[in-house]
Amino acid sequence: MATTLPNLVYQRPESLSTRVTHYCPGCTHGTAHRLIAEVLDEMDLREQTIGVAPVGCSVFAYNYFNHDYVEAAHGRAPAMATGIKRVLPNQTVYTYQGDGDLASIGMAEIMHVAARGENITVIFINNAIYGMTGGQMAPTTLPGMVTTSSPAGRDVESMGFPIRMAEILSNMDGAGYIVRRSLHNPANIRKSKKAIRLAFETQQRGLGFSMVELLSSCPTNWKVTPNDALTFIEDNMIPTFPLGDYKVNEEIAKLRV
Amino acid sequence: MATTLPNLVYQRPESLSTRVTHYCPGCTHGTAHRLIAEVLDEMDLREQTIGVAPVGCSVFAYNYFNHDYVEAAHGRAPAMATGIKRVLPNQTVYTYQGDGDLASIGMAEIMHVAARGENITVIFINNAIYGMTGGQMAPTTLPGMVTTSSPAGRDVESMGFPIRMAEILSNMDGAGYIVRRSLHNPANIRKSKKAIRLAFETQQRGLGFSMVELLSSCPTNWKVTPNDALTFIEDNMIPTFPLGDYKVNEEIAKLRV
Amino acid sequence: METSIIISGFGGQGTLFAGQLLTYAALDCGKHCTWIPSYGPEMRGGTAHCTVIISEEEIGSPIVRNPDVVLAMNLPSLDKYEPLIKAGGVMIANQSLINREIERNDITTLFIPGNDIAEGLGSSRTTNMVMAGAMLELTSVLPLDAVKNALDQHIPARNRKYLELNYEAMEVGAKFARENIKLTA
Amino acid sequence: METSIIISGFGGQGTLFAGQLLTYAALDCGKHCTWIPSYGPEMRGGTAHCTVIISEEEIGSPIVRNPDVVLAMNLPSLDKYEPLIKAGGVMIANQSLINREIERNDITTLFIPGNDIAEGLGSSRTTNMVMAGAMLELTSVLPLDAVKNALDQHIPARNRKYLELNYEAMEVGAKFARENIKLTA
Amino acid sequence: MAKKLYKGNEALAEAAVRAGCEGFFGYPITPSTEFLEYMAKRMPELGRAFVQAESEVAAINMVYGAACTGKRVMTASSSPGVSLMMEGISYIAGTELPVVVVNVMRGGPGLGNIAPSQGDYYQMVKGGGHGDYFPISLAPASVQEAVDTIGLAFDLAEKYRSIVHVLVDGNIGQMMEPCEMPPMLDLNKRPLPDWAVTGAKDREKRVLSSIYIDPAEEEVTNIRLLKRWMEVEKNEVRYKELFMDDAEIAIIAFGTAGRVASSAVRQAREQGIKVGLFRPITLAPFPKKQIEAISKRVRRILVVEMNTGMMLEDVDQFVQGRVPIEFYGRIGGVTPFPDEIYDEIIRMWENIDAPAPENPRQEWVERLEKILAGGK
Amino acid sequence: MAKKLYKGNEALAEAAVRAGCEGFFGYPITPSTEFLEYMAKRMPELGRAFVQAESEVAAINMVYGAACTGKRVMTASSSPGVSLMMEGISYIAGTELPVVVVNVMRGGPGLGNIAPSQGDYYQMVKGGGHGDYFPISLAPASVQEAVDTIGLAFDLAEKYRSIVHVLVDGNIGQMMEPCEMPPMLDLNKRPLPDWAVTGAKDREKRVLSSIYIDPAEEEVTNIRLLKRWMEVEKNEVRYKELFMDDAEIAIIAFGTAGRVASSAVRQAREQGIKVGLFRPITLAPFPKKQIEAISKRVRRILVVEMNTGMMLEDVDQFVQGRVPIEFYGRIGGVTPFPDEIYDEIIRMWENIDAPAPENPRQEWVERLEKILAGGK
Amino acid sequence: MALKGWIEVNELHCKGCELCVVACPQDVMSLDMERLTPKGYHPVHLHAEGCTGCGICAIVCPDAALTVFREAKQPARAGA
Amino acid sequence: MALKGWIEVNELHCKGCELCVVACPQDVMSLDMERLTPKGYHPVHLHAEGCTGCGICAIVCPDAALTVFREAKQPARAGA
Ligand SMILES: Cc1ncc(C[n+]2csc(CCOP(=O)(O)OP(=O)(O)O)c2C)c(N)n1
Ligand SMILES: Cc1ncc(C[n+]2csc(CCOP(=O)(O)OP(=O)(O)O)c2C)c(N)n1
Ligand code: SF4
Ligand code: SF4
Ligand code: SF4
Ligand code: SF4
Ligand code: SF4
Ligand code: SF4
Ligand SMILES: [Mg+2]
Ligand SMILES: [Mg+2]
Repeated sequence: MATTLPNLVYQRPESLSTRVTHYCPGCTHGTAHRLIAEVLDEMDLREQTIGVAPVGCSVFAYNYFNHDYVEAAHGRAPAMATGIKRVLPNQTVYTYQGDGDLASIGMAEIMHVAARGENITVIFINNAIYGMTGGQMAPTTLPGMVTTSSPAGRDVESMGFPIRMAEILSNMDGAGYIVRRSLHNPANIRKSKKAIRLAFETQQRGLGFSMVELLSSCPTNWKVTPNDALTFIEDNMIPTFPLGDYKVNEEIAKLRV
Repeated sequence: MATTLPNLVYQRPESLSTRVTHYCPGCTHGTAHRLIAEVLDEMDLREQTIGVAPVGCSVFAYNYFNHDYVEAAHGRAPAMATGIKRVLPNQTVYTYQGDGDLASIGMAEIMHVAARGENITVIFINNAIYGMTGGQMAPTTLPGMVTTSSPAGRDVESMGFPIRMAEILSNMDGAGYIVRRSLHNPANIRKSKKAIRLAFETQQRGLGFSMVELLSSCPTNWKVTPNDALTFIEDNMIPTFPLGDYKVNEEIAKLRV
Repeated sequence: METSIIISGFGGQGTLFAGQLLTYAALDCGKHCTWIPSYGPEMRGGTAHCTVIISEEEIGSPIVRNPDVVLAMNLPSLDKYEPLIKAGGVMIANQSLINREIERNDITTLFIPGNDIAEGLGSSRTTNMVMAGAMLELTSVLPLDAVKNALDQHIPARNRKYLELNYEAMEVGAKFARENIKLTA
Repeated sequence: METSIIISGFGGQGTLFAGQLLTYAALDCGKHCTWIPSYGPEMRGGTAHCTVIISEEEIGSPIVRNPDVVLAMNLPSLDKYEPLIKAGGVMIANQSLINREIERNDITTLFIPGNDIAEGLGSSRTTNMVMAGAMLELTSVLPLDAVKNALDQHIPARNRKYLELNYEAMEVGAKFARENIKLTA
Repeated sequence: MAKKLYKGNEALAEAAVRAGCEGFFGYPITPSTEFLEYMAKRMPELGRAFVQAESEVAAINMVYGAACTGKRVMTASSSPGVSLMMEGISYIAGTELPVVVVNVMRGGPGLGNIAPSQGDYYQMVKGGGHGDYFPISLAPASVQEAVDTIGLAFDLAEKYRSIVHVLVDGNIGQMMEPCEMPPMLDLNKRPLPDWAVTGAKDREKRVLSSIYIDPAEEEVTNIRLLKRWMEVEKNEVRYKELFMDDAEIAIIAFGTAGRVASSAVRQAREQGIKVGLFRPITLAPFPKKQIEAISKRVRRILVVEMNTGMMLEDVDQFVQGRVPIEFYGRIGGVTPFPDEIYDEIIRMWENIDAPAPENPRQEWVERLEKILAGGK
Repeated sequence: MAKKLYKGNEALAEAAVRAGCEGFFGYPITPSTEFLEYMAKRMPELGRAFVQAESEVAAINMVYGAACTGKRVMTASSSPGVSLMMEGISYIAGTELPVVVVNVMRGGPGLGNIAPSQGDYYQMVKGGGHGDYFPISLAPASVQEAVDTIGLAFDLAEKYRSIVHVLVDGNIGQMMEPCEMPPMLDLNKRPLPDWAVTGAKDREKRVLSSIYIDPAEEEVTNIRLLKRWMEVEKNEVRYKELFMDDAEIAIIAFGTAGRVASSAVRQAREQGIKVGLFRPITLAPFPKKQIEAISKRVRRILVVEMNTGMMLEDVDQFVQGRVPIEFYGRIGGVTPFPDEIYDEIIRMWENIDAPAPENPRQEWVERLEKILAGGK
Repeated sequence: MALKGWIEVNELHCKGCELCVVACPQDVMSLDMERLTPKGYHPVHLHAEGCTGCGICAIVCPDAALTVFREAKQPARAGA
Repeated sequence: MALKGWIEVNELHCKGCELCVVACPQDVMSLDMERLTPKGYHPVHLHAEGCTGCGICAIVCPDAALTVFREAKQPARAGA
C-alpha cells in the first residue's frame, strides 16, 4: 500500500486505476467502485483478486480497477465467476452487476450461484433502471416510475412488480452473507463499505455465496440532479427496498472489522 | 361431460385423452395428469384451456390431455405461456413442468412470470431428479442422494443445496397462489387436487400467478418399487420440502370448493 | 469375413448386455468389432435392440439393414427381423415368448425355449445367455470360452454370484442347439 | 445537386436536433434527405455529431468522408473536420469556444461567436440556431422560412415558449453572416 | 399518403403495427432499442400485446407461444441478443410457425460494439440454430425499403409458415429518412389459420410441437420443410439493379453496403466507367440464377460487405469461376465511405483483365491494412 | 497400450481428461449425457473441476470464465443445447480464448428427436453465433478417431487461440468400439499462456474482454482473427481417402455418413466399380484445394450427408461446375444403410456421363420420396 | 351394513404398478398373474369379496385405469 | 479548539457533481466557475476557511477526486 503521510485523512485507494470513469457526474457507480477498492486495499487482496464486469454502465469497470478483470456476457457474470473460482479456488473472485444484468437476464445464474453456495462475492448495483441503454424499465423499477419502456409509468398489472433480490436470495441455503445497503449519504456509504468488507470476509473464509445489494443513483435517466437523485433513493427506493441484513452466517456476525 | 350413472363412484375424466401414457408403472406424473383433468372437467374449462408441455418425461403431456396443447423448449414454458396469455387473455393457460425444467434451466422464466403476476397456472412436478434423461441430479435432489451425475451422492458443498421453489416464489408480489402438496397417498392426493382447483380459480379471477408444487415419484431413477417410492416421498422429500400454503390471495383463502 | 448380429427383445431382457459381451469377447480375440444400441426417450418398456459387428477388417457402417445373425427374444423382434435377415443367415428365436412358425426357408432357424430353460436353471434372467450360447454353437463367430471369459471380466459385481449360472446357461443353450438344430435346418 | 452537412459539438449543444430540423425542412421542400447521428454507449458528455444530406435525387450513402458544409460547435469538431471538408466547402465555426485560426484557404469560413450571441439573446441554448441561421445564409441549401416552419412543427412542447427566441437566433445568425462573411471569404 | 420523417427503428416498428402485428416481445439492446421503446408506447394504445421480456431467450419463447395462436407476432434485437434466440428460432422453424425477427446488426463477435455491421450474415442467412431449417432473410437498404420489407416479411412468413429474418445494420436502425407508411391492416379481415391453438371449442383439440420422436416422422417433416423452401427459392427472389444493363464491372452488395456502393457507382459512371450494382434484397432465397447470369455478362465482380466476406462465398459458388471476383469490406462496426469503393472500382477498371485473385479475401486484407496504415 | 472397448461419449470424455482438461461444465442432454456423467465421476477423482450447470447458457459461460485462466476447459452437449451456447461461443471467439465444444448431434430442428443427425453443419461450421469469427470444426468418424480428435482439438484451440467444435452424431456418441487412449498429459509440464487472468501478483493487471467499443479497434481485432484463420486454412486441413487414386466416382461424406459410405464403396469396388471416398475430418478449414483437385480428376461426385445437403453447398462452391454433383441424404435422425449408398453408386455408374442434375437436392428428394413410398 | 361396491379395470391403461393394491383399505385387490395386458403387464383385479366402492384405488391410480361403482342407496359421486 | 484541515482536488477526476458540496458539514465547498477541467467540468474548491478535514467530502465523492488532510496532533486516518 502507498505510504500514508501522518496528516493524511483520505486518499484515492491503490486498487483503483488512475483512469477517469465514463460515469455521469454524481453517479454512485463510482462510489461503489471506490468502496470495493478500499476494501481490497485494506484486506490486501488486490494481487489475488479477479473481477468480473457485467454488461451495463459498469461494462468498463475493468478499466477502473487495478487488478485482473474479465468481462462477461450480459447477465452471465455469476456463471463466469463460477468457472474461474472452480479452477482457481484460492483466488478471490467477485462480480459487479447492475439490476438489469443480475435480476432480469441473469436471474437464473444469480439464483444458482447462490444455491450452489459458490464462494464468490457479488456487488449488486440496484439503480431501478437500465442505465447504459438509455433508461428502460428494470425488474427493480418502482411502481408508476416512468422509463423509456414504461412511458406511462410502470403499471404493475401488465409490467410486473419490483423484484427484491436480497430477500429472495436469502432463501438459498448456499448463501453466507446477503444484505442491502444504500449509497445515498455518508453514514450509509460507511455501512456499505463495511458490508462489502464482510462479503469478502465471507468468501475468504469459504462460508459460501455473498452479495451486497447497493441502492445506487442514475441522475441521467432519472432526469434529476446528482443530489436530488440521492434524495430519491432515500424517499422512494428505500421504502420498496428496505435496507438490512437478510442472511448473515454466524461466524461473520461475530466478526469485528 | 359424460353422463354419470347413479351408482358411479369414479370414472376417467373427459379432459384426459384415451391414449396410454409412456410413463413408467406407478409414476405419479400420471396422478398429476389425472387431477388436472378432473379439475378442468369440474370447472368446465376444457374447451378454453391451452396447456404448455415441458421438456422432461412429461414432454408428451399434450398426447394425454383432451384439450389444446403446445410444446415448449426446455425451461421456457412460462415464457411461452406468457406469449399465449397476452394475446388470448380470456383463455385459460397452464404449464406443466418438471424440476429440471422449472428450477434449473427455466429459473429465470419462472421467476419473472411470477414477478409479472402473469395470470397463468403452473403445475410443478418435483421428483428430485432428471427423469427423462436417465436420472441426473436436479436442483431439488436431496443432499447425499445418488444420481448418475452425483455418483457419490449430492455433496452440497460442491453441487449446491436443494432449491425450494414454492418458498422462493412466494416472495413475488405478482404471485396469487403458491402452495406445495404431495402425491404420495390418498389424503394428500385429495389435497393436491383441491390446490390445483384453487390455482385455476386464481387464474380465472385474474388474481395473478398461481403455482402448485407437487412432490412426485420417480421409481425408475430412484430405483425402488412404485410403492416404496411413495414412502420415499413421505420419509425423505417432505422433510426437505415441507408441504403447505406459501402464499394465498385472501379472496382465494375465503373460497369454498 | 464380417458377421453382423442383431439382438432384439423387450427392455429388461438383457439384449444390450448380451451384445456387449460378444463385443468384449471379439476384442479379446483380436477382431474388429462395434456395438451400437437403439436408444429411446422412454425409461422403461418398449423394445431394445443392438447391432454387433465382428470382422477381420476395419468396420465401415456400424449398422446393417440385413444382419447375418438375429437373436429374437420376443415376437415383435421376430416379426421385424425375419424379413430382413440375410439369406443363409441364422435366426435364434425365443420359443417361450413366440407362438408362431417361421416362413423363411432360406435361413437356418433355431426355436429355443429360452425362458423355460432359464427358469429351469433357476432364473429367467439368464435367457439372454441361453440364447447367446445357442447362437455361438450355430455360428462359429466366436469360441464359447472367449465369451465366458468376457463375462467373467465384465459381469457387474452385484451379479458375480450368478457367474457360474450364466456359464451353465450358455452351455445348456449350446447343447440345445447341437441337439435340435437338425430339426429345423 | 447534393449537399452534405455535418453538425458537430459537445453533447447537449443541440447538434442532433439542429440536424433533424434541417432534415424536416428539406422534406417540406420536397427534397430527398437523410439524417444520421453518431451514437455511443455513454449517456453524457463526449462529442455528438450528425450528418445531414439534402439532395434533388435519391440519396446513396447517408455518410460522407468529405462534407460540403460543417457546423463546428467546439474546438475538437473544428480540429476533426477542417482537414476533411470539401474544397470550396463552407465552415461555420463557433468562435465562443474556439480559440484558434483556421489553416485552409480553399473553403469559405465564418467564425461566429455562437454562445455569446445566444447568451446576448437570453439563452446559450439557442447557439445551435444562431449557427444554423448563419449556415442558411451562406449556403442556399434551404430557405430560412422552411427551417422556421419546421421548428414550429417539431419544437418539443416544453420549449414552445422559446419558439420566437429561436426564430430570432436564426435571424441574428443569418444577419451576422451577411455582415461578416466578407472578412474571411 | 404524404411522406414523413422516421427514425429507422421507429419506422420498422410502425410498419409492423400496420402490417397487423398483435404481439411484440423484446429486450432492450443498442442499436435496436428504439424499436422496443416505440412498441412500448404504440401497442398498448391499440390494445395489443407488448412485453419487455426478462431476456432475449424469454422474448423469443414468448413470440413462440404467441405465434401458436395464429396472430402476427415478432421481436427485434441486435446481434448478441439474436444469438440467444437461436434455440427458440429453431423450435419455431420446427413447429412451422410464421414469425418475424428483426436483427439490427452491430459490431462483433462477442460484446464487440454498437456500431453498424453485417457480421451476422451466416447466423441469419444460413441459420445459426440447430437442425435443418430454412429462414427467409430480407435485407433492405433504406428506411422506406425497410418499411415495405416488414409487410412482406409477415406475408411470406404466413404464406410459407416460415421464420423470416429481417437484417438491417445500425445505420438503418438509427438514421432518419422520409418514408410513406402502408395503411393499417384490418385485423378483422384476417382469417385465423386452421392450425392455430386457441382452445378446443367445438372442434378437435390441436397440438403444436417440434417433436417427432420417430426419426421417420421427422424425416417426413424435414422433407416438407425442404420442399416448401424450394418453392420459396422459385417464387420469392428479390433484388435491385443499378446500371447493370451494360456493366462490365458488377458490384454485389446488400443493405447499407449496397447503398454506399450506389454512390460510388454513380460517381464512377460520371467518369464513363461501365460499372453496375446488383443488390440482393432476399439473401435467402439467394439470387443464384441472377448472379449466374451476371457472371456470364460482366468482366469482373466486386463483392462489398460490412463483414469479412460472408456473402462473398455464396457469390463465388454461383459465379463458378467464370469471371474474377474481388472483395472489399469494412468490419467491426466501420461503414465504408463511397470513396473507398470508388477507389476499388478505379483499380479494377484499370486492371479489368487482370487474372483472378488467388484468394480475394487475402488480397483485400492486404489492401485494407495499407489503407489503415495510410490512415485513410 | 492395449485397446479397450469404450462407449463413444465416454471415450471422448476420457480422451479430454488425458489431454489435460481441467474443467468440464455441462448440462445433461441425450445423446451426449454419458459424456457429462463420465466427467461427474472422473474429474473429482483427479481433483479437477466439474460442474453440472443450471443450463447450457450457464455452462458455456462457466467455460468462458475458466478458459480465461489459461486452463484447458470444455463442454459437451447436443443440438438444442448447443444453440443456447451461441452467444457465449461468440464471446469466447471475440475474447480469443481456446475452448473445445463437443456437439453430439441429434435430429432437429426444434426438440426434434434424439436420433443421430448431421443437421447442425451450418451452426457448427459457419458459426451460428453473431459476428465475424471462425470456429475450427472437426468431424471424426469412429470412436478411435474421436479420441484422437479431442487431443488435436485442444492443441489447435491453444495454437490459434480459437474455439474448436467437435461434431459427432448420436451414433458415435452411443456406439462401443475398441480404442487406444493417449497417455495422460502432465499438467505441470504445461506452461500457462501469457494472457491468462490469474490475479495480478508481481505483474501488471490483465484484462480479458470481447469489447472494442471503438470500431477501428474492433476492425483491427477482426483482421487479427481473420489472418489467424487464414493460417489455419493453410496448415490444418485434414481428411481421409479410400480408393481415391483411380476413382471415377468420388463420394464426399463426413462422420458417420462417410463411414457408412465406406462400406458401400468397398462393396462397389468388389464389383469393379471405380468409386472412391473422400472424407473431410476438418469441416473448417474445409479441404477446398483437395476437392478442387478431385473435381479435375473424377467424372462424377456424390455428396452424402445426414442432413438436407449443407456440406453439399461447400463442395459445389469448389467443384465450380467441373463435374456433375449429386446428393444423397437421410434426415431427421435417420442413418442411411450402406445399401442405399451402394444403390446410388450403381445408378451413377450406369449413368456416368449423364448431364449434371439441374438441382441435386431436388432430384434427391424425388428419389428419396420414392424410396420412402416403396417402404425401403 | 357394509356398502357393496366393485371396480372395472381398463386393461389398456393398467400397468400393474400395485399402488392401488397397497392403498385398498379392504385388501381385496391384487395383480392377476394369469393375464397380460397388451403392454405386457399383469393387470389388477379383485381377488376377494368386500369392495366397498370407496374409490381409494381410483384416487391413487396414476393411469386412471379404474372405474369404481357402488350399490347406491342414494346416488353418490366421489373422486380424488 | 476546531481542527484545521484542507483538501486537494484532482481536477482530472472531478466532474463537478456537487455531492461533496452538499455533504460538507462546514459548507466551505463550491464549484469553481472560473475553471474548467480537461473534461469540461467546473471543479470544486474551498471557497472559505473552516475545513476541519473531516473527510466527509471524500466519502461521498463518486470519482475519488479528493485527498483530505488534517493538521494532526496525533496521526489519524479515516476513510469511508
Ligand atoms: C444479450 C444482450 N442483451 C441486451 C444487451 C443490451 N444491454 C446492455 S446493458 C443493458 C442493461 C443495463 O442495465 P443494468 O444491468 O441495470 O446496468 P446499469 O447500466 O443500470 O448500471 C442492456 C439491456 C446486451 N448487451 N446483451
Ligand atoms: C436445451 C436443452 N437442454 C437439455 C435437454 C435434455 N433434457 C431433456 S428433459 C431434461 C430434464 C428433465 O428433468 P425434469 O425437468 O425434472 O423432468 P422429469 O423428466 O424429471 O419429469 C433434460 C436435461 C433438452 N431437451 N434441451
Ligand atoms: S447512465 Fe445512469 S447509471 Fe449510467 S453512468 Fe450515467 S448516471 Fe450512472
Ligand atoms: S423416468 Fe421417472 S419420472 Fe419419468 S416416467 Fe419413469 S418414473 Fe416417471
Ligand atoms: S394403480 Fe392403476 S395402474 Fe397401478 S395397478 Fe392399480 S389400476 Fe393398475
Ligand atoms: S373401491 Fe375401495 S374397496 Fe373397492 S377396490 Fe377400490 S379401494 Fe378397494
Ligand atoms: S463529489 Fe467528487 S466529483 Fe463531485 S464535485 Fe465533489 S469532488 Fe468533484
Ligand atoms: S474535509 Fe470535511 S470540512 Fe473539509 S471540505 Fe471535506 S467535508 Fe468539508
Ligand atoms: Mg441498472
Ligand atoms: Mg424431475
